[in-house]
Amino acid sequence: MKIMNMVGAINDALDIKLNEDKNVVVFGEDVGVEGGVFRVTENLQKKYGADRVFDSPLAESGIVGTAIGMSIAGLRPVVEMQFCGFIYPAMNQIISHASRMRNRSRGKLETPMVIRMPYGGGINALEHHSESMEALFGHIPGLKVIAPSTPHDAKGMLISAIESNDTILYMEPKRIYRAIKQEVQEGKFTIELGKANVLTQGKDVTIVSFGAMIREVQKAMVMAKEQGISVELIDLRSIYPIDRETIRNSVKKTGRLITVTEGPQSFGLGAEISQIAIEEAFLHLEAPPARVSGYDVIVPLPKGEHHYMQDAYKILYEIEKIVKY
Amino acid sequence: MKIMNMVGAINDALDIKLNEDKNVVVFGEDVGVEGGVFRVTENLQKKYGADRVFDSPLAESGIVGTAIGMSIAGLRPVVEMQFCGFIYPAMNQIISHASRMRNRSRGKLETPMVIRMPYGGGINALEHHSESMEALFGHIPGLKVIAPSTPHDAKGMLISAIESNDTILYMEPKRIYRAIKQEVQEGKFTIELGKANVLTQGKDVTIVSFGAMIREVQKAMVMAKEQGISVELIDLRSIYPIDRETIRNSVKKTGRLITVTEGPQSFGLGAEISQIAIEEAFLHLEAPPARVSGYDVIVPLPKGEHHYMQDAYKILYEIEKIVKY
Amino acid sequence: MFKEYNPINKLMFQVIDNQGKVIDNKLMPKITDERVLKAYKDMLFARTADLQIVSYQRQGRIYTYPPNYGQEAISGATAVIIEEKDWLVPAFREMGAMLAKGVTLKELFLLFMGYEDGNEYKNANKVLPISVPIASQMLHATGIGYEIKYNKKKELVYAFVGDGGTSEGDFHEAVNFAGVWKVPVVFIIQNNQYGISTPTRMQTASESLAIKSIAYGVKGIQVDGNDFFAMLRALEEAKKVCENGEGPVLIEAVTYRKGAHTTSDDPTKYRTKEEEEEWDKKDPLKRLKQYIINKKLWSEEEEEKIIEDFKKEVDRQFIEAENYPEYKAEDIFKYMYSEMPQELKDQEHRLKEFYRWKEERVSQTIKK
Amino acid sequence: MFKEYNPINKLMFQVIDNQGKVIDNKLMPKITDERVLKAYKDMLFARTADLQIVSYQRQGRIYTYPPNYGQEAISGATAVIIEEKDWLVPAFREMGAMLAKGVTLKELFLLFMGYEDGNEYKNANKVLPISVPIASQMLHATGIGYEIKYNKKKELVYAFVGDGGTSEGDFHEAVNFAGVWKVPVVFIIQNNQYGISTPTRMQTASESLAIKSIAYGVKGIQVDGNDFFAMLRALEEAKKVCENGEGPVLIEAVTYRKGAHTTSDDPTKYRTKEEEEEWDKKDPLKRLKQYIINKKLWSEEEEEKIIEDFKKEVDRQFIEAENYPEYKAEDIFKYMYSEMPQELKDQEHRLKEFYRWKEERVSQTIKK
Ligand SMILES: Cc1ncc(C[n+]2csc(CCOP(=O)(O)OP(=O)(O)O)c2C)c(N)n1
Ligand SMILES: Cc1ncc(C[n+]2csc(CCOP(=O)(O)OP(=O)(O)O)c2C)c(N)n1
Ligand SMILES: [Mg+2]
Ligand SMILES: [Mg+2]
Repeated sequence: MKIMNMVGAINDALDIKLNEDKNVVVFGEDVGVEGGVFRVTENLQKKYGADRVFDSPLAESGIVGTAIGMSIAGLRPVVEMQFCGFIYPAMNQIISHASRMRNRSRGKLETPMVIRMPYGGGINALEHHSESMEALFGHIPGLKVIAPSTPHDAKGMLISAIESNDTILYMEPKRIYRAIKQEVQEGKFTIELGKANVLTQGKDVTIVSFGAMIREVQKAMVMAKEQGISVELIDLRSIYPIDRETIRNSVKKTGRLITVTEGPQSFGLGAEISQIAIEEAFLHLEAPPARVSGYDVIVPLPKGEHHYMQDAYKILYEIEKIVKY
Repeated sequence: MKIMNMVGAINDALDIKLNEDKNVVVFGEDVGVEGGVFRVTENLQKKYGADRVFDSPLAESGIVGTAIGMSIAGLRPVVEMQFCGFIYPAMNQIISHASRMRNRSRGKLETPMVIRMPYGGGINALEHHSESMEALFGHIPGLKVIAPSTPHDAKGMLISAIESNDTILYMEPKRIYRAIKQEVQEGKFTIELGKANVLTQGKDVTIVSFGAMIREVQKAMVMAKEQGISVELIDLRSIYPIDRETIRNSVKKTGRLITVTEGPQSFGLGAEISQIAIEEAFLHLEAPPARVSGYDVIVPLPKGEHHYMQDAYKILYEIEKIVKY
Repeated sequence: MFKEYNPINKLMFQVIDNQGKVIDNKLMPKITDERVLKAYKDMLFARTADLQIVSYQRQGRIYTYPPNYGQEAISGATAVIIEEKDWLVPAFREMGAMLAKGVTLKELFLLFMGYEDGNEYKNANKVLPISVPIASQMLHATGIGYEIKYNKKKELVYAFVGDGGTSEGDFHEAVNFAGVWKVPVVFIIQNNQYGISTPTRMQTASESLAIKSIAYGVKGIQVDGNDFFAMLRALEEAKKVCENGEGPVLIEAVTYRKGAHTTSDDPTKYRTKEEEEEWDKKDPLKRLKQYIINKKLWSEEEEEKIIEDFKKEVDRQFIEAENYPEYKAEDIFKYMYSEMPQELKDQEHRLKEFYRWKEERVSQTIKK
Repeated sequence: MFKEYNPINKLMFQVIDNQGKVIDNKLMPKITDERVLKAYKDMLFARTADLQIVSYQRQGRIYTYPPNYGQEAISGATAVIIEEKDWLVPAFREMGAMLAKGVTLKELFLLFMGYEDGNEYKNANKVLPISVPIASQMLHATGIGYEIKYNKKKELVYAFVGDGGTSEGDFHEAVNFAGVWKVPVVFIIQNNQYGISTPTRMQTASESLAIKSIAYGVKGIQVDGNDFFAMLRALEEAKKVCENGEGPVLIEAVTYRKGAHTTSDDPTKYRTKEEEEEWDKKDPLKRLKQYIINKKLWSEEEEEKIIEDFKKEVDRQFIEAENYPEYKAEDIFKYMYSEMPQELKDQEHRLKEFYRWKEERVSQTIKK
């Protein structure tokens, strides 16, 4: 065991896979010499050389598109989008090819690749640096979308992602890149993708969330507990596919569901999970599944961001409302 | 009044606005000389000249990006994406600029523009020519997304869209481009954007749908009626913003909701409407809101497309299930 | 050659004239008469198939199809040079090159009849499926090139794009990345003068498409794409460049799409009869045929006979494709992921339950 | 000039040397001594502000900021030529040009302190907000250029992008569209040698960035971007080209980012002290200062004094920005659409209800 933050855990996962599998290559904007703008890929170029860890020209479609080619030819590229807000130039390559090549070729061609990107707000950043667009990607058939909330999960999930034969979008909650430290198992381990994690058992209300929002929910849970409200907290981990079973079991037990997500409200993750709850546990529901999410607006610049963000109080507010319903 | 199909109605709307407002320009791939691959812009170049109706180079980001510049400078561009499946190269311009310029500049800059595109399946097309990705766009704050289901609406909604000072994604159900003919008012008229349309009053179940699927729902309704089931059919017309009031009123009355959409299921329009129903009318619900949608797969090529598509029987199947719930 | 034909010099590389006469023997590629004859027959097969498909389409037996008609020399030359070990990254008008790699006509038929199975290429490796989103495939070629270089393999990538495709950002990024990475990719622009209805001069103000190579610091050349020998020679030279580790090459192959854009297009809307006639004189098959006839390798009689054989073969494969088994429901789910997630299993289950219900329901209705 | 300095000839256009001496008087732009002096002061103001901002940032009084340090001559020359009627389409290192258009330092401070209000440019028209998504703004410039041409106006667009930005597809599409449409846009690449940590040679294998103009059939030129006079002269010539309806111009301004990429970047990771010192000799302000001192237009004493004044002015505007009113909840909803849809009204209402609840709740907690 070793104490690590998330940046260290991700770096460790990359290190392990680069070391173990010569087909793994890591590239993107400033990931080589600089080691990434968040230092996630620090030292990897030194250790593995510039043909395995390297800086690409500044072009996201180019990065994803060439990674598709590499993966078809047998490599396992792990590419970085510098921020979630800069992945859009690559949307065509992701939607039209990465997520489709296997189906299009009836399984003959595969694109085993991981697209890593920091996402989410709360870091006082410029425009385009605070977005959480998991729902856009969850809606793309053929893609898997995952996001860890702890260093341990970050490491295990990334190793699993690199070993998967699918194209995986790996969303990193940059707000807690260094905020959470934890003992993490050394060496290689994997975490099955697609499985949610019940972080806290509870009986009054189920909260489903992921990534950086988990910590906010936990703060709200402390306050709720003071009022005797027992919350069951599910860390989704996988945005697509969603672990229906875990949600079903929990909602059947608590009868109440709140989703806490950072992205815009409409067509967001919250609605999908509510729908799953009503499909799976309608007769157990004692209140309408509620969503605590961003609003349908552009993430405000730092001075206004608190209005947008889902903090412990906003979550508590909904908890109190739903248990009183 | 004049009998028109949807292609004619859209052409008429463009004609009226080109004639009335010198700031309106129409461009895109093959919209000029050829008049569009579906002939939607036929004759407009002849009538208004090649500086107002013209072919652009083959580049979707370029089309949307330059339209943004034009609209900031005072024009009202109406651009065409040749198919919904080819809009992805333009995602960055849409998400990072068209939907944001007003908010970014605190209202000083506006991007009044319309992005037209045919969407949806059922026309025996090649890959990428059958997609219905309304949910991707509905999730983008700052964008309005609309889709007509009749020639009359197509005309009135497009005129409204061109006159709006917002950026509007106008989705055209190409499957019924020529399939439905209707008397359409001549000359200029508008239809308020953001308002759904109750096409049929009913009492047992509410069906919310839009575009080409309306016709399928109507076929199912004939069969349902034979069994004495009375369906209230809502044509959403506006994907974003969604007309909560119309949905609320209907679901409160019927107690049952089915959504019928073409796009992939997860993170789709169906979940959002179900969520609205539970937020607005939870205590009136007698069954879990159900969705008839595409599956989470790539739209199959023509020989397999019927497995994917939502036809009258699939809708009837859900109607019968929900009324028996 | 890349020096003399540096696109800045505005020369188009040609080996034979419109009458099939060799302009300068030094320019001829290395190829035996036998191989030329085979190449001609392959091009003729492609053309025969193409024309036949258009008529199938008119009969409603196949959906939208983009013909190669008039552009056969480009694929024809590629077919000669491409090897088993090499990769083919097509756009969608490279039938000849695809067949050379082992793709069957039947598979192409299946695709255009609406089965993804047509993309499986059971007997062909290292061929990407045709790519519909314009220019996007070029980046895949660059990525494959990276793998080749990374693993120090002796392979090449032949990647195709249209003149219209050069306007897309992905064209730029693909050639640019390839230039920086110095990967062994031969990019071939089939400049057939139009992107659907849009003429090349409306795609770019650049003096040629070959000259765009300068923007990426890669070698480039403009070639008469209707001149089989010129295409082959240019490909030979490009191959050497790649093999020497000097990086990618950009070839502009000047040609003409004699047919419609696809079977649902009407070219009379945007081009003149005169223009078509002008280009007809440069038809790649006519020119090569003249060459082999002059060399006494071929005769009109042989041609007539072989076309009949080809037609039968095309028909045979077409009918095989028409008799392809029904598209099963599970096939829309099965290939989405390396392992099917529970969510898709549930959806498949729901679809099958619906089918059971429907069957019952329909048989009831019939009984009534 | 565009003939002689055709990028194919690999000449960089220069007017003064590193000592501020005029190389060839014929190359000098038309400008009075007075105007030169003003330009110098403006550049000095920008630099003073820049250095001050970096120190504010260290004090935690402002967030991430991308300095212009070392690149001031490019904006400085643009500031001289740009007129009220012209459009400015910045990337994010064009402070001098923005101030010239009427944007205030305070507004820039507001933006980098985290208020969108800083983008409103109350006293400036025809300036787009700084653009974060690299190269995307270039297409807006082309679109604006279209409007100018369409309405037969006498306006110009000055649009900026970085060396890194030339790798993006949008760069390609923007210059290509502009070339086809022949619109009056001057595209200026600030080649400051790096895109964050990535050197220009890793962005492209092309011999220069100016040479990319050939791919679009537009005029291009490589200019010493640290040479105020060269920049100004090149802009004058570009303006003529645009005014003659000959279409867009692509200028590569060769410069160096003397500071960090942004305040959260550490350049020692990717560049050497020697390199920095080498470029320091070419510093644009030093060179222009030498020129005006030689001409007896300026002295070290005047410089010292004015810097003190500038610092006070920067501080004044900074403190004004710091005292900006609180960011109101409604402001996150208000500007999304021309009219607020019911959905957003509902969401705003919900937020305000939450705030009421929270206030009550927190005051209760405090009472306890
Ligand atoms: C990204 C994208 N946009 C639009 C289309 C629609 N489309 C299909 S073919 C074509 C023209 C292609 O022209 P070119 O690249 O010259 O190839 P050609 O058809 O002439 O072989 C267009 C616009 C597409 N397939 N992909
Ligand atoms: C589309 C996009 N990708 C990535 C980024 C992150 N990023 C910000 S600045 C920068 C480098 C820009 O380099 P260059 O164009 O040379 O401009 P410079 O910063 O040197 O002025 C990058 C990669 C971004 N802002 N936008
Ligand atoms: Mg073409
Ligand atoms: Mg730079």
